[in-house]
Amino acid sequence: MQFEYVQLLQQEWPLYLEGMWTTFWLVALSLFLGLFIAVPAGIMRNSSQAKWRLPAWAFIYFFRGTPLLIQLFLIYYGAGQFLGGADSWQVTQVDNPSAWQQIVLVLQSVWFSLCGYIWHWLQEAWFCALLAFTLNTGAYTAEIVRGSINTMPVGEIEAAKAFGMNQVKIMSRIILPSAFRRALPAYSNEVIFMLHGSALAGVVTIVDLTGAARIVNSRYYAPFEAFITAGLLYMLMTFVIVYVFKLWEKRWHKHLKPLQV
Amino acid sequence: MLDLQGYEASILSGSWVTLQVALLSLLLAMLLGIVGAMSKLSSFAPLRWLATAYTTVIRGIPDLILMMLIFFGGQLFINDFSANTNEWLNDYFSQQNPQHEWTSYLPDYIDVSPFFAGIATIGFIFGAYMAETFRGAIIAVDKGQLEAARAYGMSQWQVFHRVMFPQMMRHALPGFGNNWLVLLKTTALVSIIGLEDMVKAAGDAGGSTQMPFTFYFIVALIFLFFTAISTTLLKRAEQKYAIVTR
Amino acid sequence: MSQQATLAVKDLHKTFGSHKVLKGIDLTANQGDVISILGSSGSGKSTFLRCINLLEMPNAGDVYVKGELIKMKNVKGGERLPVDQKQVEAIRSRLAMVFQGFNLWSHMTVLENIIEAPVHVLGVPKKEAIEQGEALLQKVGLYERKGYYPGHLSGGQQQRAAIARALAVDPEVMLFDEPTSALDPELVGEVLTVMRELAEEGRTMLVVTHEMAFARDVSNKVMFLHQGLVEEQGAPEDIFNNPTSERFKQFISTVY
Amino acid sequence: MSQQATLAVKDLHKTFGSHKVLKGIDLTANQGDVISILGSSGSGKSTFLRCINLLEMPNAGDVYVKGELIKMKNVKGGERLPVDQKQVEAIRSRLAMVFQGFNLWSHMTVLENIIEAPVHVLGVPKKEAIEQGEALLQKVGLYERKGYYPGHLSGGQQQRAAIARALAVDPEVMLFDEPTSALDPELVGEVLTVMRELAEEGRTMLVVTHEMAFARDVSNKVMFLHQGLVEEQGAPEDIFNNPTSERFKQFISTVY
Amino acid sequence: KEWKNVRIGVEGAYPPFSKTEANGEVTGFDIDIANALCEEMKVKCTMVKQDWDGIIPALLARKYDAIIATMDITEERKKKVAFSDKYQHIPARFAAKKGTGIELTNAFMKGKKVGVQRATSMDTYVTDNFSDAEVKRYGTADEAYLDLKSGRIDYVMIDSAAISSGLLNKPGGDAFEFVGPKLNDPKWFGEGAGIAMRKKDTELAEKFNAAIKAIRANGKYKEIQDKYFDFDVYGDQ
Ligand SMILES: Nc1ncnc2c1ncn2[C@@H]1O[C@H](COP(=O)(O)OP(=O)(O)OP(=O)(O)O)[C@@H](O)[C@H]1O
Ligand SMILES: Nc1ncnc2c1ncn2[C@@H]1O[C@H](COP(=O)(O)OP(=O)(O)OP(=O)(O)O)[C@@H](O)[C@H]1O
Ligand SMILES: [Mg+2]
Ligand SMILES: [Mg+2]
Repeated sequence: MQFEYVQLLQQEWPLYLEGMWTTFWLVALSLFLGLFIAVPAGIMRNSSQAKWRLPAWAFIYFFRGTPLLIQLFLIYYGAGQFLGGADSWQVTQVDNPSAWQQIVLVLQSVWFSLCGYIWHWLQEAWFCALLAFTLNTGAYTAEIVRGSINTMPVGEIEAAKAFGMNQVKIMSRIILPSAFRRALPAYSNEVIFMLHGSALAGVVTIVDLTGAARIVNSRYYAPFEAFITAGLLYMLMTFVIVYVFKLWEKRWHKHLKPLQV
Repeated sequence: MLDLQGYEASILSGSWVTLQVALLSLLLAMLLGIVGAMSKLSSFAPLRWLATAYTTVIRGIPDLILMMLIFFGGQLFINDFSANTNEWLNDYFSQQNPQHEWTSYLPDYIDVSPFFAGIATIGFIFGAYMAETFRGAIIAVDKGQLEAARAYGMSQWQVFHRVMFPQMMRHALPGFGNNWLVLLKTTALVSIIGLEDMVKAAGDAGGSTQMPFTFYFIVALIFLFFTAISTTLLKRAEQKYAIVTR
Repeated sequence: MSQQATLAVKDLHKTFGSHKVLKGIDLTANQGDVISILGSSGSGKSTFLRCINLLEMPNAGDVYVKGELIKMKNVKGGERLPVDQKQVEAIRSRLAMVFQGFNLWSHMTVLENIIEAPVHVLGVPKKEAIEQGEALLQKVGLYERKGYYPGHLSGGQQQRAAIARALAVDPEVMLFDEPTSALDPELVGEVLTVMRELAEEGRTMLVVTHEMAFARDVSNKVMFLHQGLVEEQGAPEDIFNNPTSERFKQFISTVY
Repeated sequence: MSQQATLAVKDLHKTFGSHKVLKGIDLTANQGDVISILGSSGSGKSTFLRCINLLEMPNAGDVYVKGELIKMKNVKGGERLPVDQKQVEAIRSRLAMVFQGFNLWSHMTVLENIIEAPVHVLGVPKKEAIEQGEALLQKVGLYERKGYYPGHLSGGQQQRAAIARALAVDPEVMLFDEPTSALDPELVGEVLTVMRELAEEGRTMLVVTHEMAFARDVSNKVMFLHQGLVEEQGAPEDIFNNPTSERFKQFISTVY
Repeated sequence: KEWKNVRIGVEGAYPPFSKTEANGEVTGFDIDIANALCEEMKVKCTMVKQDWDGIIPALLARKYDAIIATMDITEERKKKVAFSDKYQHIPARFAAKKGTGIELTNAFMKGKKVGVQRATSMDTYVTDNFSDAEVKRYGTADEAYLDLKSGRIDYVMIDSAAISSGLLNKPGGDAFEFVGPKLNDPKWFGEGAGIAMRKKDTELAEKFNAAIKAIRANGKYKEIQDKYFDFDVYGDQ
């Protein structure tokens, strides 16, 4: 058994490496894009105006309230069910269309090319996964952003007002920098969760690290060896993330730590 | 509104499975969580290391991978264990008595059903998260509160159950609620190891009818329903345990 | 009269829900005035200061800074809002507040705290602001701590940093809210020394305080709030020696 | 001598890491003594009180309560540990501490706070404890608030609840750590009144305080800590009027 | 060891061989064969559903004792498990949208997206022969059909009977057709589908072999076959 395991590793390490790379860029890209959703959504979620607050609330509620697996399935199979083949949809042929019909036809062709364009992207499994992950981490991170904005000491905001800063300045100079620092630990957890969540990419034909393990398992019927290898590699990635965040905290949390003399 | 083509019942019974798995694994997770937190704060170093290893490893590996490992590997491990034990016992008795007949002292295989594998896995995973939550809650209890208790001559145990525990529960509640919501959603993964929960039911139905979106959407709604109920209950609990300050 | 005064407040009212906290307060501060505001806990001292720079919106009354009226309009529900947010911001940048809890920005070092408003509100070039900031830190005796974060300073040091931050915008009026409460007696002495120096420089200051010695020795006017009104006011030597109001008599007698 | 005294402390030393906080403190408190402990911030006043009831373990020195020595043993690493945890618990139940931050148990009402130690440590029947507790609340003027949680009380009310909680165990000695800091002047007056009454009843008390008036008027002994030693001590009328130590002279001069 | 109870691993998502009904019951050719064999062997059988890519590991983990799931008897698998004699032999085939066409060369398949079920012999076949094709691996055949229909993949390669019943004969299936020849090269597809067991359980294998012979002889096999197919699924002798 030991011998077989060594053999398995010797033969399959390129597959694992490739899977790890896929996992890496998929997670990194979703986290990066997720931030662009999270910051506005987090701020909107705190707004006193319902027209801002409610959409952000609904978005966050849906994506935090349902499993990532389901979100991925919805996007992947939903796209297949409703948009499948949209890039070759044909506008209805009508001889001598009336003016009214012409308008309908133009609208239809616009709609079809829109659908076609969306399908062009969504037919790629990686894009579906990226979309699901981005929306998911966007929602979770939005909640972190909101939380750390809420825990902003009121006094510091009042001080900013008292010095005549306007809303934008208060947000950009005082609230966000301070909230960002306080959000770091929670965000590091989110990054790790996202890494773990990305293991689901394998269920929609993507060969990520878990997908690689599944292929290896199906070749050797050795689930324990196949998955423990993936598990160790994930653990390695997790430790790297933890380490990087430790460094960042050292840099950004100087003001919270006891003074080193 | 939606034509489910006769799959209503299987989705419904799937959602019951989901709920059972979630609640039972929560129970296990809480148990492991308390034990883990106590071990982490214990002054007995090996216990601390063990608990730290447990929480670190579990939180370093994706749930899905752990689930596959425990579902397949765990079964192999248990079977090997019982086979080895049988062999060892038989060898022993054969040496004592050459006439000894081979007997199975432990069952040849112990069947770990996906249901229990699912619960064990999820409980085991979330035990690690609960341990962190409880540990944080214990630390969050104001030191002064404990000092006051000690200053009035309370014994260690009294300090724990009269002051520490009630105050800790309050601090633990938000984290506990989060863990529960994540756990609930993690149950979706048991479908991948073949348990007939609602996600699996939706997958089968979606495959047979070739209308996957419809079924997954219904499952999403059921999950939202569960989370909505949970958050309401949790809010109520938090209000109940909240100690309002001014 | 208010046209000349550095700061004038007329008939200021403030209600929280059904609780009338301020029921018509008038105040005139001329250049160089140091006015102590006394009153028991909950009498509305902080609320009064906060209404002046519109951290709370007063329900009625006017505030003039160097003769300029801060424009407010009534909206439904008995609330009032500033007419011109820009004007409010401009006015606020001319009044500096030193908060009871200091409220230093915890993610910035002392020096960063001090140059924040000059650079980002007043538009002073960064280099210049740093020079001025360092000079101020020298003055309050905190120069060696310029790179520290507020969390690493003692209470008295934080207080002095907050004062330096306020001075950095070269304000027309400085508003102090209980600058010495929660400090130990030696730190109180330290902070009061800095404030006495400011008074001697001719700064205009409004100081909410519980330190009778400060009110008596440093300020040139004292006002005592009670039940939303000015119960007693005047030069310290007059009112401490010959208080006319029963309540004020009682107040100064309980204070050790 | 210590056999007679209510509380005796001999040559108490306490070190944190390499920082020697207490370098040999002696103290004798007889029945009815009210001893004020003064000292600047960081001089080790709190540490001294906390060593008496072993919330901190002293590194050397002995504590006697009514002649009974609290047994401690040396363990490696220069640490000390109590020999008999039961004895420590028994002794602690005879000394009551009123903390600076009150430390009322936040998950219990005022009355529950008060009966907690009598019922669960001393084994007083619950009914009796409630009766006594209510009487004590009457005494500190908090009876109507008995069902409130600490979070709903003002600072002064919390302080009085903490005093009632301490009185409920009918302690040999009451230890107060800065009972009035962070209160406003009127609340300070209120709390000091209660403490003065306790002194008149003949309670034995050790009080860490910054209130010179209290030290001077209420206590019958004052000790001033400086750099880990007792720098000055004696009857208040003696040492306030004729301080022998330079440092103490300076200390009382800076305090307003 | 006495075999009174035999637990049989089945897939449940591979019509017409096995399929999960709306009420949760598994039905299909494999299930009927399993029941007939058990009846013949006079043992009590329980069906255990298991996804395809875990079906061998679960057997080794003793979650059940035998697999009846249209599993081809291949050399690769024989390293891990023992097989009974074959009980059916159906060739695999490519299917695609009508008019697509196919050439079985690596050059032609270059860049083409081919869907297979993970860990099947078709998976191995496509992977080994068309290194330049983009192989998409699915957990179940149903998922592969979904993606073929939506256009995410160009071909599926699955048992021909499974394709007929899961795709071609379903509503909307008339847009698709078989392409290329029937494939049954023993190198990849073995000599047909057998019942897989743990290697130790030789008596069980013998019992199954005897039972297969018996139901072939007494007409039971034919009866079941005719319920699902209009051709001979046992293949040439
Ligand atoms: N945001 C608010 N909402 C409702 N009531 C408030 C608010 N702010 C202050 N109050 C009430 O207004 C009254 C005056 O409060 P204020 O803080 O001005 O008192 P103060 O004189 O500064 O007292 P202290 O000396 O304790 O600081 C208090 O009764 C307080 O409860
Ligand atoms: N747990 C501890 N670990 C290390 N150093 C400590 C600890 N507790 C107190 N100290 C140090 O011991 C010294 C005395 O502290 P203590 O709290 O007794 O002072 P204090 O006289 O009560 O001051 P204050 O008036 O500010 O309350 C301080 O320098 C403090 O930093
Ligand atoms: Mg105030
Ligand atoms: Mg202290």
